[in-house]
Amino acid sequence: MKTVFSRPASLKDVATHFCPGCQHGLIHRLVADAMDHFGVQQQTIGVASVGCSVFLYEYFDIDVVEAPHGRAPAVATGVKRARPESCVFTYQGDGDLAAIGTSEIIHAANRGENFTALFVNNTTYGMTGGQMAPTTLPGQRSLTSPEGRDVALDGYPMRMAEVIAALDGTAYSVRVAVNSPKNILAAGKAIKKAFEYQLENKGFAFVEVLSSCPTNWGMDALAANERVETEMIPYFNLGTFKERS
Amino acid sequence: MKTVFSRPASLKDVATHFCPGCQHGLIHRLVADAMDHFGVQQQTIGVASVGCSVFLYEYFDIDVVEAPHGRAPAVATGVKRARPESCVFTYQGDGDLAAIGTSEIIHAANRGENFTALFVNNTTYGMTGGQMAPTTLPGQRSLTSPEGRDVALDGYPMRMAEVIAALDGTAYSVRVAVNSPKNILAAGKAIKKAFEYQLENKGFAFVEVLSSCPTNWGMDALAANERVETEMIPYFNLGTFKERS
Amino acid sequence: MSERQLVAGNIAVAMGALAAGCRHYFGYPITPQSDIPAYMSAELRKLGGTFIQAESEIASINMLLGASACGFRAMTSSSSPGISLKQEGISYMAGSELPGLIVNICRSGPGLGGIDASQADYFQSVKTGGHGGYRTIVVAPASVQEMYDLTILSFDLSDRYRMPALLLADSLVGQMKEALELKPYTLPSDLPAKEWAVTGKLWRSDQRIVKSLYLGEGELEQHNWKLWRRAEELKEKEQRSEGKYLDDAKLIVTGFGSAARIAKTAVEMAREAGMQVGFLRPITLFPFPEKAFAEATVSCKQLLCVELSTGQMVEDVRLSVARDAEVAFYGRPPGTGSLPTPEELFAQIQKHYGKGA
Amino acid sequence: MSERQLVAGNIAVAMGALAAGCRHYFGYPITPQSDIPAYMSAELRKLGGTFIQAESEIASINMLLGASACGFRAMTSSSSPGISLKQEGISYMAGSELPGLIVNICRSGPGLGGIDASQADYFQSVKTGGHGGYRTIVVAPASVQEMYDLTILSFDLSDRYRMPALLLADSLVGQMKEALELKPYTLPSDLPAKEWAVTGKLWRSDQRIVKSLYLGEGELEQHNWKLWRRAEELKEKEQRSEGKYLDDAKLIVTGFGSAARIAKTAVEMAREAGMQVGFLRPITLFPFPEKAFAEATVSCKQLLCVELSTGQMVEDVRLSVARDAEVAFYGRPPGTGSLPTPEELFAQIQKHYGKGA
Amino acid sequence: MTHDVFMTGFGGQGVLMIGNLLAYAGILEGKNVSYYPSYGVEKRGGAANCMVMVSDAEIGSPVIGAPSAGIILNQASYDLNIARFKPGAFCLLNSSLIDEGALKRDDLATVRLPLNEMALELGDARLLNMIAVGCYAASCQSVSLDALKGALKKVLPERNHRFIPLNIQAIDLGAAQINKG
Amino acid sequence: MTHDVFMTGFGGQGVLMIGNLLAYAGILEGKNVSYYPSYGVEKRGGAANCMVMVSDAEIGSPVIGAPSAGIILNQASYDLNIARFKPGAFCLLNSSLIDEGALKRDDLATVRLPLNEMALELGDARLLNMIAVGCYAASCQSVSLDALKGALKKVLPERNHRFIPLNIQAIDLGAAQINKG
Amino acid sequence: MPSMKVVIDEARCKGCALCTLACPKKLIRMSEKLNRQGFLPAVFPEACNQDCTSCALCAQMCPDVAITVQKEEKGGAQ
Amino acid sequence: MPSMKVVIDEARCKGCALCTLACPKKLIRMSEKLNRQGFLPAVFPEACNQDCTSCALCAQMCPDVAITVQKEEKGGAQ
Ligand SMILES: Cc1ncc(C[n+]2csc(CCOP(=O)(O)OP(=O)(O)O)c2C)c(N)n1
Ligand SMILES: Cc1ncc(C[n+]2csc(CCOP(=O)(O)OP(=O)(O)O)c2C)c(N)n1
Ligand code: SF4
Ligand code: SF4
Ligand code: SF4
Ligand code: SF4
Ligand code: SF4
Ligand code: SF4
Ligand SMILES: [Mg+2]
Ligand SMILES: [Mg+2]
Repeated sequence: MKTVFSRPASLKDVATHFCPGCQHGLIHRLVADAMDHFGVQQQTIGVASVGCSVFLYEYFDIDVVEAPHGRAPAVATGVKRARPESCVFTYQGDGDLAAIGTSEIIHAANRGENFTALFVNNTTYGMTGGQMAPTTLPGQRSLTSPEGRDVALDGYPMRMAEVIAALDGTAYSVRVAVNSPKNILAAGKAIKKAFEYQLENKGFAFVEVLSSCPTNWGMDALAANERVETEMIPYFNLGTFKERS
Repeated sequence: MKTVFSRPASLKDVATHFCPGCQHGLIHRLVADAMDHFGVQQQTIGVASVGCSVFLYEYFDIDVVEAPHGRAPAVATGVKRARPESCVFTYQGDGDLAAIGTSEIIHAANRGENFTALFVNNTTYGMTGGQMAPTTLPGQRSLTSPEGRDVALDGYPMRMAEVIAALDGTAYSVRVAVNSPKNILAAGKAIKKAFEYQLENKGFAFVEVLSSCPTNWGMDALAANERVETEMIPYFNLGTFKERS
Repeated sequence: MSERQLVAGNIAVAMGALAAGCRHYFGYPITPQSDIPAYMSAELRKLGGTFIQAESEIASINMLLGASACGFRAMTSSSSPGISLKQEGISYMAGSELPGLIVNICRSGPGLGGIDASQADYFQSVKTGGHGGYRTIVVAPASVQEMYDLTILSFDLSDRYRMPALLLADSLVGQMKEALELKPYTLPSDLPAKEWAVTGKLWRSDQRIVKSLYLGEGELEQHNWKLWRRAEELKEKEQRSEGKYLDDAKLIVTGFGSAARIAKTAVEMAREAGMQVGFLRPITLFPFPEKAFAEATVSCKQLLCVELSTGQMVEDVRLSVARDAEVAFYGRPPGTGSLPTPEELFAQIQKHYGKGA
Repeated sequence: MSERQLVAGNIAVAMGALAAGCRHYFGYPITPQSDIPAYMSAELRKLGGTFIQAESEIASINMLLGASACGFRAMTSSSSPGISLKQEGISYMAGSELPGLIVNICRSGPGLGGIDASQADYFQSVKTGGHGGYRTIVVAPASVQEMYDLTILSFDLSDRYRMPALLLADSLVGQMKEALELKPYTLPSDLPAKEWAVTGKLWRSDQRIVKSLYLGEGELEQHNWKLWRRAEELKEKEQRSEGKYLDDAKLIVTGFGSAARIAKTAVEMAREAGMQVGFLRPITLFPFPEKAFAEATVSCKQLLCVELSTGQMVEDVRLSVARDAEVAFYGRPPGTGSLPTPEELFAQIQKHYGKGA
Repeated sequence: MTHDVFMTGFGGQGVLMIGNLLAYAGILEGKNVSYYPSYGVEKRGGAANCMVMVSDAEIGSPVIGAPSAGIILNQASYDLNIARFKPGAFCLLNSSLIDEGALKRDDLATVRLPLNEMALELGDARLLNMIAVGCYAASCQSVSLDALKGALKKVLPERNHRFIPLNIQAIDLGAAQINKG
Repeated sequence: MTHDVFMTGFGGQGVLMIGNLLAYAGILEGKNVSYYPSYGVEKRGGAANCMVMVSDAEIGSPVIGAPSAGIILNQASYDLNIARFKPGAFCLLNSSLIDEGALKRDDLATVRLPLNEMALELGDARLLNMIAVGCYAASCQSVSLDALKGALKKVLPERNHRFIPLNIQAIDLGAAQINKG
Repeated sequence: MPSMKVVIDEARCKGCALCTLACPKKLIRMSEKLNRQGFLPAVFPEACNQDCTSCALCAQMCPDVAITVQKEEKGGAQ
Repeated sequence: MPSMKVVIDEARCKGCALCTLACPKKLIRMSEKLNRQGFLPAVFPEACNQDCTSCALCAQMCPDVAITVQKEEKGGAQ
């Protein structure tokens, strides 16, 4: 017998604190796969953000710097400029990246900082208990949109992969999902490509991953996974928005 | 004899502190024209930002709130939500709006806040003595890019009118210049339209005005005006990027 | 007396704000204060008010600045790191003489820290974490009723002195539930009209300008002295504290907010044990109740200050007491499992009791 | 002794940083410190270092956090409102035990204020404007040479105590030119290696994690006590001050930075007038030179504290002096035309001289 | 007189609900009350604790180190917390989930009830918390059973008011365990 | 001995340049020096002032209220600042731009020179500041003329070193106005 | 007994059932017995070993990386 | 003397010369005498009044709103 699937080496052999069915764990695994694939675990410095993924360092067996909420791209800029020989990635949620951290992600992209940015869009503030996020869908109920997001008052869900793609410094911008084996394979490829861009010094690479938050969506894991397909993907189209060669 | 051109009523009859040839004064006049045109001087609340235009209240005869550097769109949001019956505009420079205030302008636009946003792009931090701005052109020398902006290290000039146009909450986004009578007339129309959008409750309206800073560009007024045509407009194309009907 | 309800401290803040006529809330999510925006998002839009979940704490404080500049009662709430981000805005509000309520339901820190009850933001609140030298009102509720009452008081003082007000509490007082009595509120009739508020000129002859920029010769210095005088007036008139057993005290235990509640039980234990121990709790942290401390230390020369930090308010206590009074300190910087028990504080009382004079 | 050059204070900071081996600068424009990024932008890229004009002060402090986490000497500079915006980041750096230099060439305030010399950020710097209870080193140069020397010292102390360092000055010291002697610098040989710095694991068995999050039972409390102990060690070992004419002084004039320079001339005037007036200037504001004040006030019971504010350091002076010493205060909050003259301070000396004891 | 009680179990056992109920009952009786929840380090699915105080006097600390009464609903909570109680404290243990063999203190006024089974017998496993609080109230008399029952209307969401009779039955069943002794 | 001098004019008259020059000259002579510029409220095209101190001793305040020497290059600066000077202070006035009729103090050691005309005569209107500083140095002797001339190399940018001889001429011309008296 | 192609780490499984969705052959089912963590874990019944193609889609889908998949080596155990 | 169509407020003019650029007829020139502010102001020579079309482009272009333009009313002064 030959092992065809097992835990990547960059991922520690520990249980996560994520809720059942939460796809943060899966996205972690894909990132670890990418590090394994390029053999860069020993050179990689991860930059953790504040959100349910704050414990990055408990799961990845790499050096990690914790950034204040929203500031991972600025911290990563400091890290990568100081250690250009290392492989650097950020990992942020939608509250972190598309609300408080809007400036930092846009300017890191615009400067063409040579690191890999992972963006987990689960249309909610997971860690703080389910408030409205910049990506919360119209009509979606949350702790702070009890009647559902009202675009007239709360504004529109932000399509970050498109916004980032529009900046001149961005080399690669893509949106993927992890709600089906097919999408997972595509997501894994996109994440690898985003690391490849960095390793080839091509500049800023951005991967938006649609993810589920069963807990704050008030659904079980299967229903949440289904919602990614039926509600999120129609709004947040999957695709490659920029790919500089 | 009939007066065909005189100072608009919304503009106080005082000398400005602007340098000779600085087009902030001209843009002020166009904004005052728009207030006169719609007869809204008495209902208007201006939100001043920090930059060479910080003395807004000394020139416009209207109520004014001073915002911290970059935060005019947030202050204006507070003002307009609290006094929806009033006419509110912001007036920001490129350092203010496209650097420190990136988040605030993007989210105000995305929420579709119903005020008028004026953006004066002079490719430099005028007030602080000519540092590199987010809109400084590639190769342009400044106090903090003594060898000229190096896009590999300093990133690319940001095209804000396009970025803002891409957000769902934006109703109107346009880029104009004031370097020739023709462009000035078009600029005046655009500014009026941006007020009209607000007065008709159509949502966020954004006008980027290309402007000169003879002092920090190290040129006389004529050369600076010429530079708008030969260097700025080719990079920052004039045009209407969004116009929601 | 209206019916008493069982209400959590955070909710009492929100209810107090609504009672005081606050109709504009701007915030950004952060634990452990999330009950406040959750409550406000449900209530304010029903009332025709404004609820905005802003893109950041910085945007929130500046929206507050804008709404307050229009002359309306408005507020924001957050927790420690979020409050750090608001410091520039608070300084601008103070410099622009704008009222407004900023609620800090403290987290433990520094940095990201945790959500446990903490008092390590005392310096930031009272010594003002923003730049440029200004003061804000700071109140420190120690009960759910006070969360409600002091929210209302903050709005009144803030309007009267044209100074932002901070309400400083933590997850103990914020998440605890107690009986809350909703007292009817009427705007104090002697509050000055907001003749500085922007409205659009509305054919007034004068412009209204809300600003902090004063460049004329000597103008900014005068402006600073004006703000200083207002703070001095506040000090003169608005010190508030709670004292108990002070008359015969040989040792006075002090602390604010949650630490004070725990300490109070320890003081009761001491009294039951026959010890002459007093209790003095600042309710306003700025103005600090200097007079009460000066008075209490005419006779009692021994104090014990208890804080959920490594020691911050203790400096103001030392500055306020009679010269020959000794101030001991006991701190438990916050973190999981670091809340002191009354028994623990009682042991501290025993340690210090009788040592002075 | 190397050749002396005529250099402005701001440039001396930049030169000091380069001398100390700092190769990473992150900043955002603001007057009156713009000479620093201007100098750095010209020099650092030549040296193969990093100069980034960030999109904001918040981005700058977090870039500094990142570069410092990698184990490199790094810095940012700004002025009051910009420093307010950095407070969250400073708290994170402190919580993450990261060294790094933050330069504040103070503006007048509050709010937007002006660019005149000001000392109204004392509280923010020394009492820490960020959340969560931490300390940073704070140095207050009063000459161009000190701008250089204390920049270097800041890097050394910051590395040794794993604590961010603040350099607090203003446009007087920043824009003034004096003779500067460039002393050769060597890294103190006893500085601990940065074994906590992230590098990529490089086949180390242990992960390196730079963080401020401690959720285990009691962990955060222990972490806070550890930071506290480090601050106590700093207090024990690193207090610095300058004293003159203290032996026979009947009145001691104190102040820091620019105010101290002006006060010093006033003290000289008093001495010339035959008055026994002494001078004591804190060089480190944190640790505050408590020992020097305690010592000086064994015999002299009368002090006059001068600040370009409505009074902030005076609290630390009061906390540091002998119990029976009186501390008078004279302040000029900043603004155009508000810089006190030596003559003016001399008049204050005359007013207070002989009143004590 | 001040009554304090520390209630502990795992998420879902309804500890916070009966904490609220007891506090509200105190209010109905004109007492001072405090209710203080805490969640432990584990945020999800972990322990749920609360402390309730009911008093004629003003209440100082809403938390105390050595509680004088306890309701302990599962083994993990027992192991973690049993050492804290004051000697002589009333302690209701859910014997359905707590191992009788391994009890660690003999200086407490311990009452053991198989709450899970009793609740199931009443018809709903979720009633175990009501049985517990009824038993506690009957024993410590910090509030009257009537107040407790009256508080149900305040604490249960409107849509669950139809279950009030069942809850009253459970409270009575719990109380009966004391009264009958 | 401490020398202080307050120099004032409008932007473009070269006040800050000679302030720097004087300070550098002090350094060359091994003295302590300070140079403190200030700009007034007007940021653009307004007044330019600086204060320079040269001393054997340590320098305290780089600014003093009542200067003991002054170089005043135009009327506006004269009007604004003349009251500040210490009685007996040396005061060089640019009589080209300052109205002789309206002088306000007679307790100063005033020297009046038509600096604009003198500079033009030397061949370059911009030399007026050098004439002024030469005159001041010869009179107050805070630094030697040699040091002043030596400092030119330090203060002028490389590309302007070819003008050093002309500047030296101007300094000498200024100095001569004192020496000849 | 052949060694199992699909091994589900019961201690790691949180019972989200996403693997059941992923398996094209619907070979995985959910247990009715709580595991130590209090979840109803996924089960790969021994009987399914035959039908399993070792495609590993179940493992790809598992957010908790609780599944290991093996494949029979071609040509048997040489 | 006819009243001037173009009046330049000398006190406001900063001498930037942008108006000279704007005038399609090149009627405006720069003075050689400093104004009170120390600028060389723009001048609209009396002789040009005839040629001026009152198009106001000069005024449109002036950053300091220093120019007022009048037009002869059609049909003269009725
Ligand atoms: C300055 C600051 N503001 C707010 C918070 C509170 N906070 C923690 S995580 C978070 C957002 C989490 O949402 P997201 O980034 O979408 O991540 P998720 O948990 O959904 O993965 C917030 C607002 C904080 N820690 N710091
Ligand atoms: C928080 C903060 N950071 C920095 C500054 C300093 N500052 C004042 S104006 C300005 C930028 C001016 O440039 P811009 O916005 O382009 O306006 P302009 O003067 O060019 O019209 C800056 C950085 C400040 N006042 N506050
Ligand atoms: S709260 Fe949501 S995002 Fe956070 S771990 Fe649970 S499911 Fe995942
Ligand atoms: S510095 Fe530039 S932007 Fe500012 S007033 Fe002068 S020309 Fe205009
Ligand atoms: S490996 Fe493929 S066939 Fe086998 S159980 Fe998993 S998904 Fe089903
Ligand atoms: S996907 Fe993983 S965690 Fe979910 S049920 Fe299957 S094995 Fe368990
Ligand atoms: S009005 Fe027209 S024609 Fe007349 S001067 Fe002005 S630009 Fe020239
Ligand atoms: S455009 Fe205006 S300011 Fe410029 S020269 Fe003409 S009249 Fe003067
Ligand atoms: Mg999220
Ligand atoms: Mg600009």
